[in-house]
Amino acid sequence: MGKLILKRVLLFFGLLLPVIAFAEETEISCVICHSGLSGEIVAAVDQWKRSIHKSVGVSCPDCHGGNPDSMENAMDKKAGFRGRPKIEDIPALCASCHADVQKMRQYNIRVDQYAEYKSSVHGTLLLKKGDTNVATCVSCHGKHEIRKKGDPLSTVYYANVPETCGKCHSDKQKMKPYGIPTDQLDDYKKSYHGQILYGKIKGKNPALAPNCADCHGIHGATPPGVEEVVNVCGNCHSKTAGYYRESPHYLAMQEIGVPRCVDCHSNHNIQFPSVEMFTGKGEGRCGACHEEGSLPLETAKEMKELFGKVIISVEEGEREVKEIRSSGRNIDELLLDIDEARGMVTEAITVTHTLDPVKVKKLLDDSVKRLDEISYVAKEVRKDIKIRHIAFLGIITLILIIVILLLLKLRSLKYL
Amino acid sequence: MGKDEEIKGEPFFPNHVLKEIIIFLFILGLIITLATFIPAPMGSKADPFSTPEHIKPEWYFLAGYQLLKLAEKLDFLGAWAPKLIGVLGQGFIVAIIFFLPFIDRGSERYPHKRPIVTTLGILGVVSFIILTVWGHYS
Amino acid sequence: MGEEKTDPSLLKSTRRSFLDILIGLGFSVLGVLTFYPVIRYLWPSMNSGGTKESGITISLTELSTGKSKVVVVGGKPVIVVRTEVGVFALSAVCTHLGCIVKWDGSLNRLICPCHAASFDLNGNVLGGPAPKPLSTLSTKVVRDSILIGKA
Amino acid sequence: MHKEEKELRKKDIEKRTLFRELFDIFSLTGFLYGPLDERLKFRDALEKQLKKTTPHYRFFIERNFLACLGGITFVLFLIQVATGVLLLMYYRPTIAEAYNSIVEITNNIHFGWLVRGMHHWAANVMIITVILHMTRVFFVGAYKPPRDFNWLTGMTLLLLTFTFGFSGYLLPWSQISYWATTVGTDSIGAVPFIGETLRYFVRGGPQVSQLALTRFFALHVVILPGVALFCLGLHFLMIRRQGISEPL
Repeated sequence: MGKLILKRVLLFFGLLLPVIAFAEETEISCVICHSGLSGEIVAAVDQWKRSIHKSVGVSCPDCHGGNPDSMENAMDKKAGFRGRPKIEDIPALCASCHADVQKMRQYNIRVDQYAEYKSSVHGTLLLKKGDTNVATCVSCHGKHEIRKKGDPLSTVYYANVPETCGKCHSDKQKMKPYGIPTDQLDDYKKSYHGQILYGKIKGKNPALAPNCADCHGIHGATPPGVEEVVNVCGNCHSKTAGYYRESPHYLAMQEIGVPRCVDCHSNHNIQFPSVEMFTGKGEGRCGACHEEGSLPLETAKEMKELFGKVIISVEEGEREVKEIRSSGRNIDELLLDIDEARGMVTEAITVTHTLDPVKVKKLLDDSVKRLDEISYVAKEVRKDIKIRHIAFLGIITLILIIVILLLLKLRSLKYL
Repeated sequence: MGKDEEIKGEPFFPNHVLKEIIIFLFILGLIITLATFIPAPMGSKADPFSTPEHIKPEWYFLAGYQLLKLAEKLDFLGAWAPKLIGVLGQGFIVAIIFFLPFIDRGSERYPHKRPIVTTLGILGVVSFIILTVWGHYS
Repeated sequence: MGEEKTDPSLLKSTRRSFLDILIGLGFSVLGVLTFYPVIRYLWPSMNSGGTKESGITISLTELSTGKSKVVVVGGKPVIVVRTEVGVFALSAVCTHLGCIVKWDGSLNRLICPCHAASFDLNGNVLGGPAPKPLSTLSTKVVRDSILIGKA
Repeated sequence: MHKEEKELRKKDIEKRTLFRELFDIFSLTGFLYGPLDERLKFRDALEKQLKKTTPHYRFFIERNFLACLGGITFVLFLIQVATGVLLLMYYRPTIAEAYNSIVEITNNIHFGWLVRGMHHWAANVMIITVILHMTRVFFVGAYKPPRDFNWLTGMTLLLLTFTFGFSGYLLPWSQISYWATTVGTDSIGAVPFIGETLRYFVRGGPQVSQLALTRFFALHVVILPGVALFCLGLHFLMIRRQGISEPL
């Protein structure tokens, strides 16, 4: 409250004695003159006040040029006043600071964004073909309200990235000249990755889910190349990528270009893989490429059967173990065993990328063996519970009989 | 002598002892039933570096626990007030019950002939039950 | 003392004693039913008695020539002695009163510290109060390890 | 009649041979009917005790089952002693092993679940009965002189029961027991002047750790039972000397 009054007083004096006001807050000198023009600049200043730039002292003239210290030539083009920067100038303007190692060192942030941007599709279109329709720095980071990427309100916060990219890439009008689809954002939101990012999958960390930038790159935004798909997915799914490279699929991919990861799992709308993929003719199913009755499809059917059985027995094992909890027993060890068995199944799922049923079967057999042990223990405990209940009935009956006898005795004493 | 006893009461042995044995068997049956069908809780091993949520004491300390929580409303008296009043207040209540025979010195035994003590007792029992239930559900 | 004379009291007493017998019987059964779980509870379970393995392997480097080592085989202490002649393994429990015997390299004997019973490396009693020889275990040196009690 | 009986006994003793007498001393009946009783007068003392009467209660319940609450509590105490000793056979009071030993008792030891379950439930029921017992004594005014000092031993026993519960709760060293004890001992710190010191003393350190477990174990298994037995003795002795209070 007091501060506000102080500010108003200063503003009042500022009108009379601009020099005093400049000493207090430089921003004010731009605002004083511009506030009368329209609301736009006030809004821009408000936005800027919330930005990271304000807190590190980057102010209006740093981007817009000009000299706010002198009333006369504040907006003199000769003195370097830029006004609204041209779109094609923006990357270089930002880079004037952000590519400067000396300046960026104190903030401990990288300086290669401009170089990466220049190599990107966005960058080449803008800088080489002069296409001002493409994304520049401000398209993603905002104009005045630029926030740190760790700030949840930032447009480049990991959870906001899909919407930020989608702002342009879902716009049919904007994408028309390039002939690329506009349904990526919707697809991504439906995908398993998207579901994790938006916190809809329990037990998965949203911060670890890939957003657009994780596959397409951040500043060097470029569509992943054919060979690179495995590399891109393999960045996180390294084990799966390794198994894939062992498989006949990889040889085929090198020769004829398919199947890549996205051919079976799709690209933006990635769903959690299921054993259903082994059968059927739809997109992403084995039958989409392989003919009915061919050896690969028979192998796929065999694998599906293997998995179907084991997945059921894992669920059964878990149910059995939870059932015996009523015995008051500590079942941590058994649950750990179940987790291990389930881990083996998960491992087996990645091993299916080798297309080698022998390797898959070996893992699944181990898993089944572990599950059998668990279910043996569960059975023993269930038997034990049954015995407990029978023994309980016996002893309670005995106690009741004795109580009745004692009551009879008590009566005989009373009426003696 | 025999007539005298009948008027005074019943013999400790065997009558009273028999009753005690019957009650004992009853209690034994009850405890075996409870132990068979509601096993003692197991929980997970203590981890001094992670406090579980909704930590609560055993049910018979819930009333005291709830009183401590209620005493937190007294923080307008200062930061020292809630805990001190909560703990000392309970100590005071226990001390009063402890030394009850020396506070309530009247020789009258009928509950309805000593209304103050009886009312206080009923209030005490009721508030113990309410606080316990409240502590359980809060 | 004078019950024979009056019939009703006799009847009463027999009825009562029958009840007493039933009650006694009930309590005896209850007692047995209490006793059984207690004994089962107290009886040491199988897995708390140590390993059931009948043989172990130790490394040759753990045992230089002329030295001895007491190891546990199948839950019982066993003394392993390495001499120039070879490696010997014997029960380390003295047959006299159950102390653990020691290897005395200078005398070439196993000596019990409690009552000075002495044994040779084949377990035979050489002196002292021991009534029986020490039992021996088979030993075998495979490369750099000693197999004890493994056939 | 009395004199005649004594005469008979005297004659009986005279008939005995030395060997028979020695044999009888070691027999079970020696205590109540044999030569030991002749010297120690167990039987007379016991009969005197057993012949004492308990009053008929008309208040609350005609058949005076409410008067049994104290007896039930004692019986529960005996159950606790028996099952507690059994648990002691397998319990290991270290922070590394305590929880594992409890798991072993419930999972692997025959009837371990029953012993632990009974100990757990008898403790809870005992708290209920001890409170009910106190409430009954309160409302029928049985705490009035001359039984005022017995109320003191009774209240001590009630507090002991609560301390039993509190100390026993820590012993399984599970999450809930650890944190309940941390919170519980923390409120000791609110006592003025000596609070912090007292809390440090009770916990055996700044935090609940091994020393606290050892302390609570010793308290639960040795110290409290000893004190409780002493108080129980006093409690019963006073009841015997003063008789159960007359019913209203």
